[in-house]
Formats: sequence, structure tokens, C-alpha cells
Amino acid sequence: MILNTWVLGLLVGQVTIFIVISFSGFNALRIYLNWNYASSDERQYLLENKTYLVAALMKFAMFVHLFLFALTALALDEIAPMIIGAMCPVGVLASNAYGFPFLYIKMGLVFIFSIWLVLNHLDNKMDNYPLVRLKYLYLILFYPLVIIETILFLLFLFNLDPMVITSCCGTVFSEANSGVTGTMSSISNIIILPTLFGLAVLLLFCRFIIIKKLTNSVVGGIIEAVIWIFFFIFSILSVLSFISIYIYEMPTHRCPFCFLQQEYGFIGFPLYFFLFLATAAGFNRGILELIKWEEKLAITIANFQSKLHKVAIIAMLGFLLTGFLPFVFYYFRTGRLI
Amino acid sequence: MAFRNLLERQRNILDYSLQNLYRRKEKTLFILVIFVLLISVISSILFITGSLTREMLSTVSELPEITVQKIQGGRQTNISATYLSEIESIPGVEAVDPRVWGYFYLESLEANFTIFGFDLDTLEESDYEKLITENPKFASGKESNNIFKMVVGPGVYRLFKKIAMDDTFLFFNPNWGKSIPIDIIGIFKPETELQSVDLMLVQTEAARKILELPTGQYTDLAVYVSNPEEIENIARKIKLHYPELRTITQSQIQSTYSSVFGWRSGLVLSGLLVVIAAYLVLIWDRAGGLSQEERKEIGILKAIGWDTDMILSVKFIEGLILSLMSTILGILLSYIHIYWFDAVGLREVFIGWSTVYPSFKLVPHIDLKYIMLILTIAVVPYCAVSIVPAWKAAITDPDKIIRNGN
Amino acid sequence: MRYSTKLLMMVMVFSVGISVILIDVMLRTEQFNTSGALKHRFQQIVSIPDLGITTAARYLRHYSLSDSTTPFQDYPVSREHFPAGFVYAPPDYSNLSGRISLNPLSKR
Amino acid sequence: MLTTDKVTKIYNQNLPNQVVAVKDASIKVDEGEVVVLQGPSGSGKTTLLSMIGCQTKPNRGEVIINENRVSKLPDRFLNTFKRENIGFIFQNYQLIPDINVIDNIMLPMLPSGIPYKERIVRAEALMRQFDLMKRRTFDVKNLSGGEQQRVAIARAMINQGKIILADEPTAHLDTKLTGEFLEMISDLKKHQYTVVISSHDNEIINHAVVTKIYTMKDGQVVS
Repeated sequence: MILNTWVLGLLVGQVTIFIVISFSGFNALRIYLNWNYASSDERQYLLENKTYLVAALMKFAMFVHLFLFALTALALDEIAPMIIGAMCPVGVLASNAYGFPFLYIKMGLVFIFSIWLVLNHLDNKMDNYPLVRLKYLYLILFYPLVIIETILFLLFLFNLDPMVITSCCGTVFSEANSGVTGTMSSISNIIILPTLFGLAVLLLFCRFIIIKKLTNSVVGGIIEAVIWIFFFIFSILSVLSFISIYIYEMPTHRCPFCFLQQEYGFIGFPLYFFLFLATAAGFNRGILELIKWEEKLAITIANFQSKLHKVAIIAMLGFLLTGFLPFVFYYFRTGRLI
Repeated sequence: MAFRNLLERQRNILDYSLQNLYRRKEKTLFILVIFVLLISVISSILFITGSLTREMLSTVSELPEITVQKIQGGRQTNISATYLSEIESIPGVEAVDPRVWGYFYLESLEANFTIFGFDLDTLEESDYEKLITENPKFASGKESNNIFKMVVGPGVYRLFKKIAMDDTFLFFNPNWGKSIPIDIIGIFKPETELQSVDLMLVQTEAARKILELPTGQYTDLAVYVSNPEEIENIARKIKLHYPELRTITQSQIQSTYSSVFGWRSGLVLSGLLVVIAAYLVLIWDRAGGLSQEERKEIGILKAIGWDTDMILSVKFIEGLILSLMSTILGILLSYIHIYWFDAVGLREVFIGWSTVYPSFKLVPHIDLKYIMLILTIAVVPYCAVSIVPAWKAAITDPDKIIRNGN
Repeated sequence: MRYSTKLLMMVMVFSVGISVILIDVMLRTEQFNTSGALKHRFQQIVSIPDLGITTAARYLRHYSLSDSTTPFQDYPVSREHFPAGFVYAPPDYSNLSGRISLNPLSKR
Repeated sequence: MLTTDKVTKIYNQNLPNQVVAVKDASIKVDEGEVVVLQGPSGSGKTTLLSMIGCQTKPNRGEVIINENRVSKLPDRFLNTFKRENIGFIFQNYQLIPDINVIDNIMLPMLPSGIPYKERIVRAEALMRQFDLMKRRTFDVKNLSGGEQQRVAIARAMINQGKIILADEPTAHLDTKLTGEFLEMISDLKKHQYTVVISSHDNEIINHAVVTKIYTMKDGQVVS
């Protein structure tokens, strides 16, 4: 199964990311160990130069990571016909034990990268490198996750067995299935949609009205981050149980990847772009509360946070719009629900 | 810095990268040519296999639901008529069409033809207009005997024309004693060439004679099942009752279609990956690594106030422009090569030594994911490789320039 | 004249090229769809699968119907057709009684 | 305005070929002054000049320009500061040979993203001032020594930085061109520029426009 063009393409992409991040992880370790801002000897100057390298590598890795995420979804659709019983990418993911864990880690890594990039952006704004130790320690800490992701991906691709009979998204997400995906969609629409909109409204106004004082404190920040995580989970649920039905106009087809395809007008790309952007921005806005140590740092963080908040809200509205437009069109066209 | 300045700064970076590429023409051309060739080979593979797969999958729904073959000693042999009634009696089977077909090897032209037995009288009038053109030799009303007649594919007709047998073809086989003349009453239209290039649709009785198929025996059985859900169970039932029979369901043929090229084109691609890796190493030292003159230039830039980020982006944008331009050029080149020149060089890989082959008029099959795949295989590693040299260049110390001042 | 404007012009030229290609793709796909009915009818008449890309050997002409031993000794006169054989993968044997696995022996 | 406080620069620190280029040098330059660092070659005046020009960081001591502790700034901010405040004229001009004159002059403005039109206007004003207009689209490698130096000076002034540093500006010039150079310097002095020149050319040292002279010997400031 390895010698398929799509599998090879994914392997090349994933190995490139892995090498790029290990290289930056290695440098991060060196920087973290002997960084002392006071001394101005030759080594310190070299380390300052190395920060540019790590920043460039990580930006590149983040972009390729997202690019590969989209390509994986599309490539799995190409591989699907070769695996009996798999009509869509979800079927391929379900065809061996490593599919879904890999997917979850990959989604998690998108946010972990975004946190690092935000830290790096803030650190560059300040002139005394306040966050250097923190961001490189953080990079070293989440580096093992990248190793796990790569291993899982390799195992997943190596164990893709054309002879395995797998189940497709119709069954994977149906209530009967016992796995995580089953329970995910077993919460019927009545619960998912109101909670989603409730969270959206809460996030919209939490900044201004309800807990104005609270959001500027550390506790407020954490709460907001947690709310964003729930928002993300519930929007994935709403995609599975509600939005996808109206894109495909078929009750059984709930695959969250298929509407990235050409025949559905690539609606998946704007939808996921807005979702990930909103969650990343909102989540980071909350997390940044934790690192408001120095007074000068707090100011730069504060105005960066307001930028983040604007982006998060606009992206969230973008997501809700692109998500529920098909439903509106369908409803007007046919005058009934599926 | 206001947003407008930031925008202008990006445009300056783009300006300066392009100027660099333009100034170092030979290095740029060297990379561009290799990159374009590499990408056009990769995209040619994707285009050909994509188009052929799409062509195949377009008609798979018309195939019989189950094909039944008799296997003896691992090889397919003729199936006897006794199975016919037994399979027809299985509930859910709509009809069983016993088929007579095989191959005929013509020594003189070293060509293999597919012979398919079919009752030509059942062809409706519409088939004759849309599907088959009359054979000019026969349009003149020459009475063709009712059994020994056939419709041939365009490739077959072309060959027969060469040996001046384009009205009746003499099938000859040493152990028959005498040859069998078959009249060619029609030729399949070129649109169906990919399917019909080597086909001879012969009257069934004549086909039996040519293929020397004893009576009461068929090549295989085509089983038509009305309810698609039933296909798997009927196939399983046939296998249980008759272990010596082999059943091929329509979905199996479909998964064969979609993976028939996947396997080998992957093999070709992995060979290419080695070439790409070697190419990247070449880039790393020759192009990525900087000549003395470039290093001095960057020293000057840093000395007059350029910051490291800017130099890093200039170098990175250089790599990006180069790889994106060669990707677009490569894809355009391979598209023209495959769809306008009918893949003149690459189709031999698919055709091999056969003398009868189609003219490879393929339908283009382009999808965004193809472009993304090509980008991942070619551009992503290239840009990854060009980051570290770019960084090495960007941190050259301006002081060195001032001190040694050469 | 700035280099980025030169780049803009080159991008224009490229996009003209790409739009020519896209129009060509549409024309050919259109033609493919019109001839679709024809091909369907042909497939109904001739109910054997596979395109006639190569006719060099039986296991290459009808690879989805050929059995597992055909490639090895099909017909005394037909030569070993390595060039085309290289391209075609074996058919899907998943429903044969004995499990024929063409990738390394699986644990099961 | 511009002070160095016991600045030391050691090359190849604690390695066998360690060289102490500058040791505990402290100088003070006020607004609008023309200062000359004189001393035999190899006395560390070029290194001191490049430290003042933020081209390299001292191992010990500090360089303070307009109340910014320049030697402590991280590289990102140092470059921006250097771009906006300091114009550096190198010993061998250090222009990019295969780029034309106007592009060379405009180079320092690219990172700050100044609009294209404004860049052209500024560059042409300086070119008229140093009458380089007729050499506008010539590649720099085809220019004479004197013209190249004028291009180098124009490039140093393009960012309107108030501090101009020159390292052995007259090393390759004949007396006539040196005279022209000194006129330029006095013209700069009128426009409140601060100029620091490192040179051992007596003509410059004894010139009227010079307000202060530091002599350097083996990396130390003598007077």
C-alpha cells in the first residue's frame, strides 16, 4: 500500500515537517540551556542569531502542517476506493487503529503551534527577550508530541491494508457505533445546536458586558480558553450532525472531509479555516493572561489580545455563516428539513 | 511601522529577490530547468493514471454484476453449460448470459485480437448510426452470409487495411485445414477506441469455430442480479456450492480499476523521490550555499541597515518564487505533452510491445488535490532545504566586511 | 520599472496560459460526456471489462479477469511483456477461497 | 549625544588567536561636531568606529547614542536604530557592483518600506547634489573611484540619519577629490550633522572643520 503516489506524497510532507521541527527543537534546547541575556560574549550573540532560525523553521512547519492536514483529507479520499467498504476518508481512518488517534493529535498540534507562534510574535515585539526561556521550554515540551504524531502517521500508512473490510461514515457516526465517534454523534441535534449558539453568544459578549472585570484576570483567561475549547468541540459536533447533512443533502452522509472536494465547491476549506482561526485566536487570547508578568510586557500583550479577540470574533461569525448557509439555501429551495 | 509600510516592505522584498534571481541568471536557469523537468514527469504520471482511471470508472456500472469463471489448476478454463441452469436457479439471479470470447494471434502481424461472440442481428438500428460505421466495401449491398460476419474495432480495421483484407478476413489455423472467411460489416466509431481498438465482435457460431470452443462449453458466465444488496450473498453462495468456480463482482472490478495504476505509478514515483533527494542535496551546497560574492553582498546589506528577518525572507522568497514558477511551468508542460501530443513519450510505458494500440486521446483529469500533491512532493522539501542556508547567509557579521574590506 | 511589476506581467501571462488550458479541459470534458452514452452502450454489448490500452498479452488486456497464474505461462508464442506488465497491478483477489496476499505475509 | 564608556572588543575570545582590538576606549561626541580618530593602521580605530556604528557589539562596556544603550539592544531593534540614525561610509565604498547607481543609493530605504515615489524623489535629490544624475542607470562597477565614493556618501545620507561615520574615506583619493570630500563634510556640519571620521590622512586632521581629535594607539585612546 506504500507505493501509492498519495501515500508517498503524504510521507514526504510529514517527514519534512518532522525533520524541520527536530532541527528547531535541537536548537531550542541549545538556546534554552545556555541563554543568559546579561553577558555579551560571542556565544550569546550566536544564540540570538539562532532565534531567527528557530522562528523561521517553526513558521514554515506550521504552514506545512496545515497544508498537509488538508492534503491528508483529500488524499484519503483518493485512497478510499482501494480499501473495500471505505467510501470516504473516515472509512480509511477507521480501517486501522492508528487513524483516529493520529487525527486527534494532528488537530491538537494545530493549536499548540499557534500558541508558540503567538509567544514568538510577542517576544519579538519586546526589546529584552522576556519570553525566550518560556517559548523554547514550551517547544521542547511539545516536541515529543510531534514524534508521536509522525510515528502514528507512519504506522497508519503502513498498515493500510486493501484487504481489510472497514465501515464508512454512515456507520462510524451512527448512534449504534460504540466508539468515541459514535457517542459524539449520539448527542442529538436538540442538544448540540443550542449549546453551540449559546457558547457563541457567551464568547461574543463575555469581553464587554458580563465578566469585563473577570476576563482581565488569570482566572478569566483560563475560563475563556476553556469556553473556546468547548466551542471548538461543539462546532465539530454540529458539523458532523447538522451542517454536513445540508451540504451533502443526504441524511446518512456525515463525512467531515468529503466537502473539501471539488464537487462540493471546496466549502470545507473556508469552513475549517474560520473554525481553526477563531479557536486558535480565542484560545490564545485566554492563555496570554497567564504570562502578564512585567508591566511593559503586560501592555504589549493587552493590545495584542484585543487584536486576537477581534480576529476570533470575526472568524467565529465567518464559521457560523459558512456553516449554516447551505442549510438556509436548502430550506428556501425545498421548504423542508432533512 | 504603518500597515502600508509593511506592505511596501513586502513588495521591496519581492523586488530584491527577483533582482537577485535575474542577476544570477545561470544559477536560476540551472535550478529552473531541472525543477520543471522533475515536476512535469511527476504530473505526467498523475495525469495519465488519473485520466485512464476516470475513463475506466465511467463505464463500470454497465458491467455484469458477477462474472463466473471455472478455475482448473489455477488457470481459467472453459465452463460447461451444466452450471448455466444451476446458477440461474439461484434466487435473486435475474439472468445468466453465457459468453464466448477469447484471443486470436495473427503471426503475420504479430498482433493479438480479442474475439467476442455476439449475435449481431440483435444490434438495433440506433447502434448502427451511433456506434458503428458501415464498412464502405460492404455498403454496396454485397450480400453477406448471415453467420460469418463481424464488426471490428478501428485498430483492427487499420491493420486489415494494410494487408488489403478490409472486406473479408481469412482466419487461418494450421489444424483446421482450410481458412474461414469472415465478412467485416462495420467498424466501431473512434470515440470508443480505448475500449474497442483490438475487438472483433463476431457472430457467436463463427466465434466458436475460430476459438475452437467445443459445443456445450462457454468461456465464462455473466450473471445479472437485480438487487445490488444481493450481489455479495449470491457470489458467496456460488463459491460455496461450486468451489471450482471463481466469482468476480462488479465492486471488485471497480476497486481493481482504481488501484491498478496506483501501485506502479507509486513505484515510479519512489524512484523519482531518489532523484528529488539527490537534487535537493545539489541545491543545498551549490545553490543554497553561497558564493563568496553573495556572502559579501549580504554583509553590505546588513552593514547599511537591513535586518536579519528581511534577508531571511529575501532568500526564502527566492526559493519560493523559483519553485512555484517551475511548478506552474512543469504542470503546463506536462498537460500539453499528455493531452495535446497524446503522451507521445510516456504512452509506450503503458502500451509495451503491443502492435494494436489506441491513439491515447485521453480526457483531462485535473483536480486541486493533484496540484497540492505535486507541491508537497516538490516545493515543500525544496523550501525546507533552503531555510538553513538562507539563515546562514542572513547572520553574516557586517563587521567582517568592514574589517577585511575586500 | 520595478521588478514586482515585471512579476505581475509574468503572472498575467501565466494566467492566460492557465485559462487556455482550463478552456481546453472544459471542451474535452464536454466531448467526453457526450460520448459517454456511446461508451455505455458499447459496454452493454461487449460485457467484458478493461480498456484496450495494451493488447500484448491476455493478463494485460483483461487484467481484472485474469487469474493468478496467467502472467507466468499464457501462450507459447507470446513473449514476456515486461514493459507493459510493469504498469498493471494484479486484480483484486479478495474473494478467492484461499487468501492470496501479494504484500508481505500478514500476521493473521 | 554619542558616548562610549570603557568599550572593549576582543576577537576570537579566549581562543589561541585572541586579539584585543580595543581596550577601555571612552570618547564623547556632541551634536554637530566633526571628530577624527587618528592613529597608525591596526590601532583599533576602525573597530571602535564600527562599534559606534552598531556594526558589532562590544564584549565589555557600553555605547550610548541619543540616550539609547545601543550595545544592549537585541539585533532586531539594533538594525532598525542603525537604519534610521547612522550613515556609514566604508573604506572601499562597499557598493553592490552589478546593480545600477540609483538602486544602490535606495538600498538602505527598502526595509523601512518607504513608498516608491518618495524613495525616487529623495534619491534624485541626493544625486543632483552630488551630480550623479548622468550616471543614474550605470552599473556601479563601471564608475570611477571618485564617483563611487559620491554614490557611497549619497547612500549613507539617504535615510536622513543625523550621524555620519566614515572609515578612511580619502585612502584612495587624490588631493583634488579629498578637497571635494572636505567641502562636503563642512556642508554637512552646517546642516547639524555629527561626523566621525577615522583616518591617518594629515590633510583631514589639520583641516579647520575638525572640532576634536582622538589619537588611538594599540587599541587605547591617548588624547
